[in-house]
Amino acid sequence: MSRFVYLDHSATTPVDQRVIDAMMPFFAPDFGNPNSLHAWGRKARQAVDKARNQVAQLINAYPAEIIFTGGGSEADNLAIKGVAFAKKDKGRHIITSAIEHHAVLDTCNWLAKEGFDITVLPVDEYGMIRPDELERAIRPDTILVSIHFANNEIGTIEPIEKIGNICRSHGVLFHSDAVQAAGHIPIDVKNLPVDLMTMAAHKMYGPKGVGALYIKKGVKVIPLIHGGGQERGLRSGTENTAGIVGFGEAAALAAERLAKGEMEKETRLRDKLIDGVLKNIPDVILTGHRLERLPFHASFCFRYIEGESMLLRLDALGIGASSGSACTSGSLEPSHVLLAIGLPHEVAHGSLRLTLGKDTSDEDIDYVLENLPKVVESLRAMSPYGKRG
Amino acid sequence: MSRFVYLDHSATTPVDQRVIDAMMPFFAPDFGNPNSLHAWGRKARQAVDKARNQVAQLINAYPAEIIFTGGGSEADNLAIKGVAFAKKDKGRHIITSAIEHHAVLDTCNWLAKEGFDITVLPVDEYGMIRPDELERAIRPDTILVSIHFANNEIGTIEPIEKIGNICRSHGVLFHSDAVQAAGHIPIDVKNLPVDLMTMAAHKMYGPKGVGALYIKKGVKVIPLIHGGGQERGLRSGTENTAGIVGFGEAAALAAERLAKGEMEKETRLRDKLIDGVLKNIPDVILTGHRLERLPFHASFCFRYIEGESMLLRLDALGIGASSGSACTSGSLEPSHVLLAIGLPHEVAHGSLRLTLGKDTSDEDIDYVLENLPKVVESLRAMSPYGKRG
Amino acid sequence: MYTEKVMELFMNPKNVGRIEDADGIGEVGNPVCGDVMKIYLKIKDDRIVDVKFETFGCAAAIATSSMVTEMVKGKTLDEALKVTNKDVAEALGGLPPQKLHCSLLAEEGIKAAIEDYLAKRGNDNKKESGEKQCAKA
Ligand SMILES: Cc1ncc(COP(=O)(O)O)c(C=O)c1O
Ligand SMILES: Cc1ncc(COP(=O)(O)O)c(C=O)c1O
Ligand code: FES
Ligand code: FES
Repeated sequence: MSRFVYLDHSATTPVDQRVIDAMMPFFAPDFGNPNSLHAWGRKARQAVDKARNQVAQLINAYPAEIIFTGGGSEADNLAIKGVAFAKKDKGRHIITSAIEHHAVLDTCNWLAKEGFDITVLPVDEYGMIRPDELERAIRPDTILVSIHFANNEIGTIEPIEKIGNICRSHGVLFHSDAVQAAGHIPIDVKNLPVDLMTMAAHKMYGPKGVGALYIKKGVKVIPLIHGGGQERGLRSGTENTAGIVGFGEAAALAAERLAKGEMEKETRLRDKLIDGVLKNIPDVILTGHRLERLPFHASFCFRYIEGESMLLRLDALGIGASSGSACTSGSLEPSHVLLAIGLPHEVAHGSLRLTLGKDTSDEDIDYVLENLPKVVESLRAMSPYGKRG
Repeated sequence: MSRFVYLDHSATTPVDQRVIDAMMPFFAPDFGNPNSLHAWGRKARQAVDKARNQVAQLINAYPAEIIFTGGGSEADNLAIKGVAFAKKDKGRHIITSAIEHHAVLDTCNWLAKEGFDITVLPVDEYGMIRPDELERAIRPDTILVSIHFANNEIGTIEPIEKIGNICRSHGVLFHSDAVQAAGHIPIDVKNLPVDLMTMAAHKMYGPKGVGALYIKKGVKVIPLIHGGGQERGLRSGTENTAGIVGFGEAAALAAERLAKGEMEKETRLRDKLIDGVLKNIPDVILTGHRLERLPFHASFCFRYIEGESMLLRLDALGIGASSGSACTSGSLEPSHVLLAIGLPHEVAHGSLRLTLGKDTSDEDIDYVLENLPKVVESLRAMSPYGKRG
Repeated sequence: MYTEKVMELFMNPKNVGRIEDADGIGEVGNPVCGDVMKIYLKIKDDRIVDVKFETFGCAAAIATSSMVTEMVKGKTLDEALKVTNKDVAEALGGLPPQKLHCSLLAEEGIKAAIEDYLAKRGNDNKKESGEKQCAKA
């Protein structure tokens, strides 16, 4: 194979070398427990404080509003169950969307079993929430709306400000899963009507296993993990010092990149990829919104062929991609997101997601544009539905 | 200061250099998400599988019985809430002990608010559970007993086999928090009547932010973190690959050390420390059991003086220690463990814990035995209660 | 957690000990709560000419004891009574919030010792060596 091109940054990102360097000392020799009073502990505490500042700065929050967790899924669970249990005497109705990540949807499903009432809003063909539908769904017993900032499978960015304003005007808390968005597009929580927001380090060149929940000052949540009272009592457990330090560094680097025009750079390459695919391959559709989408995110459905076979063929060419086809998940259903935007099953099976990163080059995109058509063509040649020459 | 002597291994341990080396590649270049089908993902998946084997081997479990979590506290919460929610239609009574870690006690307290009924067993002056008392506390609606393997503050090892046999004979699930014990004393779950068991990597020279719950085949728990279905659906969220790899390596190294007589080595140094302190310093008591205690664990109460000032004086001498005094915690109460073993408040205030590690040397212990008496003496000289010559 | 000044006075406290023929002795706090401060005063013409302390407590308690004794030494009783826990905390460059009660102890200790002196003086010379009444050790 002539090249390695990783285009699965929505799944996870390589840890930046500067992040690794920042983390290293906190495995050893600065391995102290931040809760210890001795020199080892104090050094760790300082490092955690610094990281909290860095993550807070990325989204313009106060440091005390950042709760470190063991990942994005945990932060989603903490936000939703945390508000649900805190507010259950006020109401038990929660609104979310049909295309949320499973960390949100499955949490809501579990709450439904525990006596909560969940409304799952549909989305339009681009994966957009319609604010007026949200407004109609709000009831007197609605306690929380959870709508993601941007979708991981189709890249669509939701109208967060509008959604948040509706929630505010009805006195309902608003949680947004920003795992895909944070660090990649500018987010300023002081100027956004968001009460809780989820982030994950490993989607922005930080380590896996560490996430954060932004909890606006004054918002009450019940902890998911009880214990020693770390993280203001909201996430007990010895702090993952090295991971948190890595998250802090990753957040600082992300802020720096954003200030230096990373979005524009990624958008150009993304558009080159999208335009190239749409132009050179027949019977393909772009999934998600053409403009309101993550700058690094391209996703398609190729008719007549199946996603897993595509991505394994691409893998053999050194290209890392992903798919929401049923076959990749081992389940019988293709991704709930692709179905929710109205794709027929047979089309959804042919999904392919290519998500760029900060180090993706023009040559990488050229390589994909050169090889993807061949892969599609050769699989279609095998397909009973594929158009042949 | 002439020496750095870290004697707070119960709080956390330095990450072993071989563990760091094992983890490194999984930050980059082998940063893939184990759930991805491409080469990056497959490499990560293999690494996680290997680590699961290593951790399973440490306690003689089947790999499928190991669920990786974001730490020891999370694993405790998963075990207890997980069984509680899975069994709540069968019964709502849970039994635990008065000297459990807060990750267990606070979880039980929360469940009490949610309609569960918690019995907190007392312990004797050494921190030992009395099996007959446990047996008397079991009721028809008891669903779970949670008793730790060994206590973090006083080092006492509980009669796990007896406790487990009682649970078995009553058909009650038994969870044991083995955060302090795992990797330090031999544990063989195939020959122990334990259904769920908590471990944490950072207490055995692995990284912070990764733990594991052993769940015996057939035992059903409700997940704490819902989402993408990782870890057999019991702990969703992108796997902390590097952390898990580090845990695996740490477990393998711990097993190796145990096989090579680590316990005997640590026990000798611990006893030298305990005997030296008891011999050279008046008005001091050993807390916890003299024999049934963790091989690396020494803990005391010094009369007439307070723990925080002791440990800060020791810190100034390069010695890292901890205390369960009220003043170190910022709360008004000394540690619940010290009170539960019957110490009066004023004695509990003078607690000091010294926990040895695999690299602790005779010279380290000599250094402590040389300096601790001076520290105690000089603080007592300031104390209105201190005996003066 | 602690300022340099706190650590410095904790490591090398001034005015440690007792005054055998003290004119006033104040004992505040409770061993059950983990902090007890005992202040000994030597007073001449309503002025504190010597002061010593004994403290059972954390680093903050020891440092505030040392600081407050330094602050009141040489002061008249009226001046000494005006020293507040805030003054002590400020002189130390601040204290962690959960340790502010330790500085309260310092303020109260001085007040108790002065009150003891005033009470004894009121009762004339009846109880010359009455300091033993508080000592529990
Ligand atoms: C006995 C015991 N259980 C649970 C824990 C919690 O582990 P962690 O802090 O890694 O979440 C600890 C350590 O802090 C412990 O000593
Ligand atoms: C939108 C979204 N939410 C939540 C998550 C979960 O994050 P993690 O896997 O780090 O727990 C992900 C990524 O997997 C995601 O893309
Ligand atoms: S065709 Fe084989 S799993 Fe879908
Ligand atoms: S003496 Fe206990 S906090 Fe200061």
